[in-house]
Amino acid sequence: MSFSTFVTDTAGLQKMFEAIISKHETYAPVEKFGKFDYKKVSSLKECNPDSPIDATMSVKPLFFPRASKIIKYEASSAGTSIHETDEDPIAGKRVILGVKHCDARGLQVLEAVNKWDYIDSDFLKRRANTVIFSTRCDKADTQCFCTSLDYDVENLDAMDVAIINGPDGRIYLCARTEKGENFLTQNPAPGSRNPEPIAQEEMKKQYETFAASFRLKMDYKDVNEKMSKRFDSPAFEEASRNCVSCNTCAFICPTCHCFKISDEKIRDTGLRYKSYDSCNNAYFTLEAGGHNPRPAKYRRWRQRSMHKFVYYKERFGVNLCVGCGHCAISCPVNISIFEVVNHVANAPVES
Amino acid sequence: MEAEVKDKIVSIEKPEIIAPPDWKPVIVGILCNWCSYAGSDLTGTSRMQYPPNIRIIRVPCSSRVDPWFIIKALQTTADGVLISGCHPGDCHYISGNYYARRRFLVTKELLKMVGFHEHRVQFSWVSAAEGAKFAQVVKKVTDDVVKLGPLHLYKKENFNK
Amino acid sequence: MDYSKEIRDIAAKLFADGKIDVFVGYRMNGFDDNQVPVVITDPKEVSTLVFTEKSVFNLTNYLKTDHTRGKRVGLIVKGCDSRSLNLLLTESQVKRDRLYIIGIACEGVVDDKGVKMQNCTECIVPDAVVFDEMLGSPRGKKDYIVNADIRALAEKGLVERREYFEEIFENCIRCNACRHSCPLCYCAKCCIDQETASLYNGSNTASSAFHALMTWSLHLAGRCVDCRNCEKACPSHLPLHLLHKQNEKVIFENFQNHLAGVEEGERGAFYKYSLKDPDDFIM
Amino acid sequence: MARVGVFVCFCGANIADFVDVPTVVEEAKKIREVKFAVDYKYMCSDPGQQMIRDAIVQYRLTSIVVAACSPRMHEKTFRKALSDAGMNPYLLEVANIREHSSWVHQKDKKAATEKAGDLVRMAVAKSIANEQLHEISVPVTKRALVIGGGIAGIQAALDIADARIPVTLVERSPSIGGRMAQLDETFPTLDCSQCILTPKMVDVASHPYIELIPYSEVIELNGYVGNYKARIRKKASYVNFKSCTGCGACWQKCPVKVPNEYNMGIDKRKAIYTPFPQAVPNKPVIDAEHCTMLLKGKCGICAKFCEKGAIDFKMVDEVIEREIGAVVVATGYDLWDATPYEEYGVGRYKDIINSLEFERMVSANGPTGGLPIRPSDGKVPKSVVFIKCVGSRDKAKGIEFCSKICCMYTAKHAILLHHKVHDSRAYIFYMDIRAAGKGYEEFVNRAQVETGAVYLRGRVSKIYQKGDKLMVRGEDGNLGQEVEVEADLVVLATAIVPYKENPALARLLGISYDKYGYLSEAHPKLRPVETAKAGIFLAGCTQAPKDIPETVAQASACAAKVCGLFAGDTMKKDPMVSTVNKEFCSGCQNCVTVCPYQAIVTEDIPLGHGAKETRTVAKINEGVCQGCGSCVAICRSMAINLAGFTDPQIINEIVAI
Repeated sequence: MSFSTFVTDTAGLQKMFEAIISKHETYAPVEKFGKFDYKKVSSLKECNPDSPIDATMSVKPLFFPRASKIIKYEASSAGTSIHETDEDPIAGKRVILGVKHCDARGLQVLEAVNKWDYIDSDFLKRRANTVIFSTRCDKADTQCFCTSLDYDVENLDAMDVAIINGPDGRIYLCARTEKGENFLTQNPAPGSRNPEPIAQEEMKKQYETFAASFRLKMDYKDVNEKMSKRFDSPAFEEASRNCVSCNTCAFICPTCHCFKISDEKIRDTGLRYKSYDSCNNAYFTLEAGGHNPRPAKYRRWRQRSMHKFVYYKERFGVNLCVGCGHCAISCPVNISIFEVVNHVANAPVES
Repeated sequence: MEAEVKDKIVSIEKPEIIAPPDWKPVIVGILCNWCSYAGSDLTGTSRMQYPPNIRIIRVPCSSRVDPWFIIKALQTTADGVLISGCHPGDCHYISGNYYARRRFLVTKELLKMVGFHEHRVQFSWVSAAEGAKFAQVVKKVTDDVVKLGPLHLYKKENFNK
Repeated sequence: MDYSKEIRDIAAKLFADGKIDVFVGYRMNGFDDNQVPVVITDPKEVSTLVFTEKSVFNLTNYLKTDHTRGKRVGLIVKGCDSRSLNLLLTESQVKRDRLYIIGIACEGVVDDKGVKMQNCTECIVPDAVVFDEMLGSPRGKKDYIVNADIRALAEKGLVERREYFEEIFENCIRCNACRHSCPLCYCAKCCIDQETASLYNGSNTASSAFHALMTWSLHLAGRCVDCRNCEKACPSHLPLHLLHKQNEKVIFENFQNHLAGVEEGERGAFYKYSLKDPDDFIM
Repeated sequence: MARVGVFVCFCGANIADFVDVPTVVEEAKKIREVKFAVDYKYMCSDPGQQMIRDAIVQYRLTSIVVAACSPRMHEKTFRKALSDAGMNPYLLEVANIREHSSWVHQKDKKAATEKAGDLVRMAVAKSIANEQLHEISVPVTKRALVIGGGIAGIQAALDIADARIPVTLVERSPSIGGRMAQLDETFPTLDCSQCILTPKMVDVASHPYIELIPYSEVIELNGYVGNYKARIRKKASYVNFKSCTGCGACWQKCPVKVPNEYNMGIDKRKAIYTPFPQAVPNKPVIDAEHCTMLLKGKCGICAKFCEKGAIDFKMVDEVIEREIGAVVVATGYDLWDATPYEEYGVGRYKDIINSLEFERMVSANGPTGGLPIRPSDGKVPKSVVFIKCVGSRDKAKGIEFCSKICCMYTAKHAILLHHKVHDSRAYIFYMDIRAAGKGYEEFVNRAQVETGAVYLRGRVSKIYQKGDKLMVRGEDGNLGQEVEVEADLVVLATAIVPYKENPALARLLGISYDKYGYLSEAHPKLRPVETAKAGIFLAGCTQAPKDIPETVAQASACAAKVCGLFAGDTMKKDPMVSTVNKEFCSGCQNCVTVCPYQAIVTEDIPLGHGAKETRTVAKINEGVCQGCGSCVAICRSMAINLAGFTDPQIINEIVAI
């Protein structure tokens, strides 16, 4: 199937967004307490659909909520009965505007684990029912390092509809998936369909300028191999020394997916929740008998780094990190996973 | 003596929420064993009547009351909370109610700031001889909470009473 | 306010004299003009130390980590930091003889954008109250002022306040960064994570966030020193200081002008009482 | 899983008339954990209890809920029923559906029934979290320590010893007897103080169960109720009591003269002395501050004249230890120093004396042979002014409280003055006459009628010298006019204050004291004898001003408390005490500060499994803990829990409503 491209301008795009918001359940970055978070919106004024780079919250909670109900149970002398929970409020058809490229990539990465072993139908259903609009990124923040990972100018597959700022104020609207194509067909897109091809040369030049603007760069190709050789390296201890174990990084990471299960029971009715957890939490691995295999901070850091750059890659062929830099921005002491990985990968190997 | 429920009672903190017609407030009462619980027993032995909305929990001393009992009660079952202990100077454990008093004031003011009406959580000193006072206190708290309407703040989702 | 050179000299001397095993200070973060804490064990790294009005983070938070526990530590404390250190000493979390404290007569610090922090504009105790060595000239204690945001909130109506805080609790993602970055949250296992509490509040819902934040702020009531580490750590940028400043105000005004950690050996406001405490709010 | 039995009581008609009991039973049966629910007319009756016992066995119940009257009423009864059925008695919960429902909602049966159902559900929820608890038994060292050998200490020691419990009586001065030994006659019967006191003093000395340690002080007390360890410093007496016969040759020959404390400094004693002739033990001690031999190394006359060679100038203080189970504190009182009353000329005029000085003067064995005299010229006074409330009830200059005994002893002094100097007249300035007590009012009347004492209601504003007389100017409130009395002697009934070292002693014992220095009782009404620290009791004026009968009564009450404490080999205690979960304790020690009973101490435990480094955690002494839960609520780590009222129990109740 071939996908359509539309060309329009800022005004056309605005009009389209307005139409989408009025017709569909729409989510977009909304400024809350001085940072952007993806929220349900009812007008274009409330939000910034241009994939703001300083969004510190990822789009992950719209697919994997901070707390989701798994089951509902009722206890009585007749026994305990289990009921379906109320309808999933985010499983319906919806559109998310202004998703950052890295956030969208994060969903792609997460899909792998959600399709593997236990099939998380909730996640997949939410994903299937969502149309993601995303603007191709053209500016780097101080903590961004996506280009060091597998960012590819042409790889916009994570988006259903990609918005590309072309030369001379032209804005290209490209369907990237079947879902995106159908959406653009059903919802009148502005401008002309399938205009002249995007000026590839110019776009490439644009990308090169963009890539050059990155502060953080590394040669990631053999990072995975280097890391796996340095499991016992003291570099983990050194790199984690500043960490205050606050867990912020994991909670706002677009790819972290550790969770815990908890029950909340009142009277005879209980709800079982699946909520975020973090492997940086000292009690994450505490076993019922009292033993904790990862009591020290550096071991938890090692697990987190190795999972992101070794184990996940080994299993699913992709790093569990998209280089968004959210964690470093949010970290109260500015620890960047980039620096940790860089430090470990280049540390001497102990014989 | 059923607390009188009028046609349309709205939640004071969330005016968009209207109480169902059969709504009855629930008051969680936490009483110290030596003064207030004994006082509430005296109310009973004297056959003094008060509204039936309060559910009493016995603790040894008002100083046993951790502020998160109040928070938990508000989150789950309660529309209002009453905590009662011995009069200052009468604490069976010498100084327990003085420590409790500090915590109560701070908790009350904090709850007030985050949007709870100040009558949601009330405190009293009731001695073992003040059966009549206990009845009055319960009546006042119940009347207050009836006026405030149902509590709908930070309730646990599965709360469905 | 730039004591970088002095601090480097002191730290180098402490290492040279074998008086400390670890030094906790600040260094540049390496990409802009902001700073991050640094835990130094190698005397060679002393040259990276800096101290300016960008040295925001309360370093006493590092006293609860494996890197400093049981070791001889040199660290830098500003006025507010020294108050939390005072409480840590009172609450037997650190031993005074294992610390070498560089106190700062603080002129106030600025946030990432270079704006003076609110807690600094309202600071009561700018000078370190516990130290081995003091840098800068002491400025003396200031009068207590009620936090501007608290004053503004008091003007608002009940529904308005409820709406505002509901948003706060809804935006809390329960990462617990506030707790972990608080120097006074040193419990072996936080009560919020314990079974009794988590049995009913284990999920990351707004209701649980309400429970967690309220309990947390009440555990810090009369102890919080307003260093704002929690706010700095919060990824949701929640105005957590509101909870603490409200408690601080109530405690200061009602409990004989109690301020956390200012007096040596003085415990939090909930661990003592006065016969004169207000009683009129109780029926 | 928990298997709960619910037993709902009709309480005759008390509950059943206003609560639909069968509905409550049906509601209870719906709860998952409830395996058996039943109602009965009188649950507390024998058949009712039998139902519980049978059901426990038949349904293998793990906890019991009785919905009946207040737990303050029958909790013990039902606990016993559980015990009898072989179940831990603390697995019982009582739902109070009578006092809290049927009796208070008599006009609304539906609501009362619904509430009763909720109360049952709360009790069931709580009972699920109940744990098996066991009565705490604390071993007891059966020996009492009595601090102070005045009438309070003597009475307490004798009463305890008569119950065949060993007593160690520690007295700081060389002889027991205390203030009462200084008194002449006692109100309201005017019997001779010495005559009634000395036999008791002799009894103390000869009692097989009393170990008398005079001239010594308690310097340390460790441990807790039933298991204290006291360290006592015996001051060096420089006289070997074992060989001394008390013949008196030493003090008769001693050349050094020192003001005599026993006689309020009116006459002199020697540097080696017995405080008074009837002293017990009747052995002299050397006053090291004044003995020339000890100060300058010259003299030693006493040693030369001692036939038994009992004088030992090389003697040093000795510290002894005693293991004890209980302490009675009876340190008595001092007189307040009236110097702030400048307008009275206190300290300026020799003929102003205090009541104890007067007491010594009129005492038959006193320094003046029982006759009051003017210190200035030794003449017998004819006109004597007594001023009451000097220092007492005077917030501005003295002390706010009433010294309680002054009204009575001043009346006594008026009578004694009349007896000794028939042509004298007493003028008594007073604020109120407080004569509440058996025979007290009559006694005051007797003083007024028999002796013609002039009672003037009002404060004295000024005393000044006029010739060899003292002019006392004051107000006669009854007449509303100023009066001036020409006095030969003025006697001030100064306030009584606690023994000056009470605060230091209180800190040493770990008990509290008030702003005046009086030691604090555990409860002003219901526990006036106990202190907040279990096993430490108060007798006499160390707690508050009181007269002899009250002091003796309190001392005997102390003895009863001590005997009760020692009734078994171990003390039984309610198991509702706090416990520390060491794993979670962060060692902040705020609980140590908050505990009103000093029941929390700290201990060092290894940092990790087998680690050398230690960390400090709280440790609760269950023998001392009274179970208030103050520590539980302030423990941020939730490392402390109170058995019977644990967090899970209370939270279960809250969420079950």
